[in-house]
Amino acid sequence: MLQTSPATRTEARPDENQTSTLTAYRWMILARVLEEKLASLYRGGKITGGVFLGKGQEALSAAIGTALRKGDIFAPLIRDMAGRLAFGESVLEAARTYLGSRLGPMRGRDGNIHRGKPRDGYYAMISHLGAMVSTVTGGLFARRARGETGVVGATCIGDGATSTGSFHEGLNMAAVEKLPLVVIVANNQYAYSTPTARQYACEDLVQRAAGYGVAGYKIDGTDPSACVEVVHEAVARARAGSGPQMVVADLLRLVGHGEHDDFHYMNHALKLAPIGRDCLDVAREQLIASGDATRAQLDTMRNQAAAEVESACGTALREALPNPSEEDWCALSTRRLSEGGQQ
Amino acid sequence: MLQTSPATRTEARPDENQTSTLTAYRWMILARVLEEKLASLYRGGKITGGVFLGKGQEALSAAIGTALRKGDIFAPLIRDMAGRLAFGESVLEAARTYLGSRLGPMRGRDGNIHRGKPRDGYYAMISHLGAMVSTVTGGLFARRARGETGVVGATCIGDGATSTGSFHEGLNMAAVEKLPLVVIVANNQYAYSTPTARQYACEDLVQRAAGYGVAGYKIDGTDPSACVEVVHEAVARARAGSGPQMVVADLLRLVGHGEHDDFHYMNHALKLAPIGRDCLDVAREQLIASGDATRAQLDTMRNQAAAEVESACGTALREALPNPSEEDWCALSTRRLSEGGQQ
Amino acid sequence: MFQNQTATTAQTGTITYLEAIRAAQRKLLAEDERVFIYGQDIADFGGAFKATKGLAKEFPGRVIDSPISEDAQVGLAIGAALEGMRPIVEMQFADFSTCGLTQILQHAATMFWRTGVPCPIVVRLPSGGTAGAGPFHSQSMEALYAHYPGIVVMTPATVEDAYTMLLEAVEIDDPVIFCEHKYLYYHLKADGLPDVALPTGKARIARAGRDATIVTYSAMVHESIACAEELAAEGWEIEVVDLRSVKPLDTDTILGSVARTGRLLAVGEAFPWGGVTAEVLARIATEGFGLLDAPPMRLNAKDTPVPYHPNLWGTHRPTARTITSAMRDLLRS
Amino acid sequence: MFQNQTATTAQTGTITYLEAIRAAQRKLLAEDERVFIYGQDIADFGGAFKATKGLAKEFPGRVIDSPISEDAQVGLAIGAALEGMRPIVEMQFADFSTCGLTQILQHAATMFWRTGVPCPIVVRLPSGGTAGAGPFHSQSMEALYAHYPGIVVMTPATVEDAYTMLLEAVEIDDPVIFCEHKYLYYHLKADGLPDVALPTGKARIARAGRDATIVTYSAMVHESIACAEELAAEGWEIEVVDLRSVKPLDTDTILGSVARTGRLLAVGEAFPWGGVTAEVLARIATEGFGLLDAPPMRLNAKDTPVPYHPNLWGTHRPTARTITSAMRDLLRS
Ligand SMILES: Cc1ncc(C[n+]2csc(CCOP(=O)(O)OP(=O)(O)O)c2C)c(N)n1
Ligand SMILES: Cc1ncc(C[n+]2csc(CCOP(=O)(O)OP(=O)(O)O)c2C)c(N)n1
Ligand SMILES: [Mg+2]
Ligand SMILES: [Mg+2]
Repeated sequence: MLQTSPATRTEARPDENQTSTLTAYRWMILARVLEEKLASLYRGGKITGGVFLGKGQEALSAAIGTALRKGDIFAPLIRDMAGRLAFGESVLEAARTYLGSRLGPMRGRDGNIHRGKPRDGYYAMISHLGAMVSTVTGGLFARRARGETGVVGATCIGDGATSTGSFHEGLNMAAVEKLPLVVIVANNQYAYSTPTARQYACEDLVQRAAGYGVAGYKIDGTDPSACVEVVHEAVARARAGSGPQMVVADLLRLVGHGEHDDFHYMNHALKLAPIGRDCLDVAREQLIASGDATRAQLDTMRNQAAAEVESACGTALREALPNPSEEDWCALSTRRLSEGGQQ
Repeated sequence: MLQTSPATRTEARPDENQTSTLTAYRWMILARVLEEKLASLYRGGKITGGVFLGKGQEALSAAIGTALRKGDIFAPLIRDMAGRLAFGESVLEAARTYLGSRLGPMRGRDGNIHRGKPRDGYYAMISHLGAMVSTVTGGLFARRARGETGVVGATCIGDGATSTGSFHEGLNMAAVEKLPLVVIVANNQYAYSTPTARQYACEDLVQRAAGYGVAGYKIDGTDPSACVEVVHEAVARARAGSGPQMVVADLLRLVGHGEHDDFHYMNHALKLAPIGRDCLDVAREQLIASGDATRAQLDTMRNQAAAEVESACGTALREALPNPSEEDWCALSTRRLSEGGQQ
Repeated sequence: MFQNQTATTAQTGTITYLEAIRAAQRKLLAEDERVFIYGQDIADFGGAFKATKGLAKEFPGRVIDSPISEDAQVGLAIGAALEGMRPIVEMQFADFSTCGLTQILQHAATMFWRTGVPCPIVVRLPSGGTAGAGPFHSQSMEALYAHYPGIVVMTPATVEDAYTMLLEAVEIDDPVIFCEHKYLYYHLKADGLPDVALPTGKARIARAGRDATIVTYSAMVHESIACAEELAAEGWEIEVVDLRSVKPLDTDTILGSVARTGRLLAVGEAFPWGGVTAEVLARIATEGFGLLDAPPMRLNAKDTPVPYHPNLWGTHRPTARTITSAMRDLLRS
Repeated sequence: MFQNQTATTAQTGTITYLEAIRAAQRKLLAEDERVFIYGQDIADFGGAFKATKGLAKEFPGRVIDSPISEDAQVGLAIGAALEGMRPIVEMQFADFSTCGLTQILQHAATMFWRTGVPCPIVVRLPSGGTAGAGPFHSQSMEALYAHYPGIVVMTPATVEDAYTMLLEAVEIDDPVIFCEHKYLYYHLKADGLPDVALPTGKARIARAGRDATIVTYSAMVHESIACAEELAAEGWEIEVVDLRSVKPLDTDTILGSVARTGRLLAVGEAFPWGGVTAEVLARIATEGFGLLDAPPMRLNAKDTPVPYHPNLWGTHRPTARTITSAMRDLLRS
């Protein structure tokens, strides 16, 4: 889907059912293994800047990533490694961004979760939470204006970011324009350290959907097959012209906000409750129970993922770092109008 | 309630039932007469800047104004002349602001609808729509922090301003803090020229309430007794500790956005429908039918209002205008830190 | 009573500054299918100032009413620009653009540098003061935007520039903040619209002179020309440089002018701290120090919100009268 | 690999710049019941940088977690200030304050002038660059706020100032933007906290000199002192003026210093167009022209977003090395 270097491109096999939990699992395990590697590189001092992991959110993220197609728009957020990979990002590009390789898509100018390739419909989030909702809306607006049909745009957002004005304005605008926007709300119970009781006062964020006139869906984000089913349905409805869709998934962030955060403030009751399940474990159980995969096949997938991750990180680590003297320090594409070089 | 010059202070008589439609009518007719006068002064070139009228919204506005007490907080919006007067603003202060008298509360520094007296709990709106929602929330936060109970804060907002991020953030924050905020949404079918279909996609804005976890109420804004009853109930519930309340009233702006606007874009079907009724006419019918007032009494009220308005405008017109050479051009109260005088 | 001493040079002619903006948008819509306009009340209503009057009818679906959501308005434009469109966002007043500032400064302006993909949006800001408009409908916000990297900030002062610069703004592959002055909307007229223009980034000698240079932009160009005319009666020849765009800022033209005159007064309608006049003075001080025969001066609005009442407003901002008074000081120094 | 050449003068001592900010807030909460702190993750968690660590426990209900709503955070503070409180708003990073900028610039900053009622809020902005923080966690935003009337903008460079200026910020009856530098949080240490301080609005001679003046603020004070130390080895005596607050900006102290040295270099970590350095140069050019023996100079960050990678970041902003190089040019001129 995206142009990636063939060496590390992980393709879903053409004969595989894109909507299956097994397909999602492929990306889930790849994301998990990659993030574990990044966390260890971070601890080893090989990564400067933040490392934010999606542990516990892979099922939801992979569900949206697999529901989207080439030509769709996707603006992932900080915990969407699985969705990014499923949408077509290569492991190598992810690794390059974290490891500062000058060959990465952001060329060292921006890092980690802020990566993207807008030309491939893979938008590069800014930090300001909520900003991508209206941006994806705008992308869809343009597609429709140009007569493209059947396109979907999706963005992911946390419980905390639903409190931003940007979220509200963007979703309302998409609803007014009846655009095929799918908003995936990962309610992982915390925004950094802040529990949901300090973030909103409604019983469930899915109640917001009606207030925007958009379709609302509620899912157990720890249940991979439910994630795949509901998210794919929401995407299909958006694609069919039913306007914006909002999917709210309950789950628990299984790690700190970032790797600098020990998550000491976690409510252990949540961890022990069903919401604290690891969606990868649940996926394994579901796949084995349904006969879609054997334990051995799943282990092989993990091993393959690990090999791919090792290879990509090894490559990225050997690549040259950005060189300031090769920068043109030009924030405008129209060079003649730039004052950057003049200082 | 506010300190006003005794000459023009219009007091509700102490024996009068504050929750009655008759009391509301007193402010409604005063607001209507005052605004008609301001419109004529505007047409006569006596007012520079915008003149925005509340014609058709007096019942709703008077309902909130009469529901509030001394010591409450009120942040009115552009169409709240009736609520302002009911909350305690004098006709003279309103007139002074429009007519540029240096004795007005804003001393010519700001004009028309932006007036207020924060020390009296009467906040002075800024133009940026939605901004007052969190500001009133903050006022209530302070009152609670200081141990004051039984205080209510109210703000009014239009259908258009519900699309602002500020509205969303402020209401959500009030809900999280469970503060006694009452938001009055005057859905007057237009934001300037923009009809509601281009503003939101839900069936009714009251559907938003649930998404914030606040109580929602729906009323016919052309029905004065319904406005008084429901708004007073919402205020009473807020006062009793039930957290934020949101009242959505359907009505029609019976004039242009401002006096510069001929409202040529009005949908005449709305004007002819029940929503297009003039709430002052409805109030008269209701009061006469209920026996609360006779036609003659109501006419007397109008005449008294007209006399008061004429007197106040006459006074304000004779008062001196702001004199730039008497300005200290100092935007800080801490004069020693101001750079204003230095330029 | 509500006198204002505002000067405009070209009071004759058939096409106003506002009409030039409308004409530019019409041409853009007609000739470039990637263009659309998004803003509050701009479709059937034609905009608060009528800058898009008639365009929604002529170009169905391409002049679109937005909800009151400045942040999302710019966000939508950014997304559309990424997909190859050329959106123009109309802010109803410049002042409300603070609500969209995050998307402009943090998102649009960082896009190319971060991702290598340009973000060609134009945000039109009806700017500057008019009598009775008050603190929230009068602001000149060019400095907020020009301070940040990744944006072009245009400040046309003439009917011709309003037209050609808006055409160029849409052509430019980067975000452009287009500060159009509300006072000039109706007061400024020209006889026709030009086919050619100076490129953005080039200042214009609005009036040639010999004794001192005024560097300014937007409505203040006309106040400055009025000053020059008044002083011409006394034998002084004041050169007026119209910056046209404040970012990029044409240092060379300023230096050239000061090389001829030896004296500089920078005039701006915005607040005093760190605006265009500060940037102009900093550049002349660093790069043209030796050209100056006297200390450079600047004149800005006062450091308070813009007052509502015309009596106060007329004193708050520079006018031909106060510019002339400053210029007399400069000529004496 | 991720080397950075950042200098700080006081690496010894027991109290960090961050701890000074915490100590000031603790003292304020203890001594003034009108004070409360509102921000994201500041209660039990103690804030992203731990500036409020332990305070929520010590002062129940007065250090409060906010939803992610910068606009409403400032709005809430404004309302509380109107009712007599002294709110401190912590932005998680300065960069996110663009989302609260409307309430700061349009509402808080216009309140006193419009209504005569002061609006004493303090907004703390964890500012400036650190290695690997990237475009959205590194910005120096003082110029955005200082440009508008009605606000005091503080930029403390030392542990002592971080403490005393925050105390003063809360005492001031007007809105204060408190730009605290994230790089200094942990790197800068002092032996104790002072009881007395220069008042806000007074700059400080951070290092006395004779041959040239560097005017700067915040983290760049330390880079500039490192430059002065390096050049001292060669016999040059460079004076370093720490502005402390950039609005008001202490023109007198700058003029006094330049009167002694005849040479001026203004250094800032922010973007180049129209920031503090432009304002400093504009003032010296207008008011101190005759004091200058050579054209004044300035050094800012580059005109691009702040890069993520430390290799690029180290080149993007001024450092002791680049300041020294600029100073050599100035001394030669
Ligand atoms: C507008 C804005 N304010 C503050 C922040 C700082 N911040 C980054 S992530 C985060 C928490 C986000 O929580 P949530 O939206 O629930 O997403 P999660 O981290 O739980 O996936 C905060 C406060 C930000 N990025 N943007
Ligand atoms: C943030 C912001 N954007 C734009 C405007 C310009 N504006 C002033 S009033 C108005 C329409 C408001 O409509 P609504 O909220 O429905 O209130 P109504 O005028 O109908 O009472 C607009 C767009 C503004 N004041 N604030
Ligand atoms: Mg969360
Ligand atoms: Mg309306």
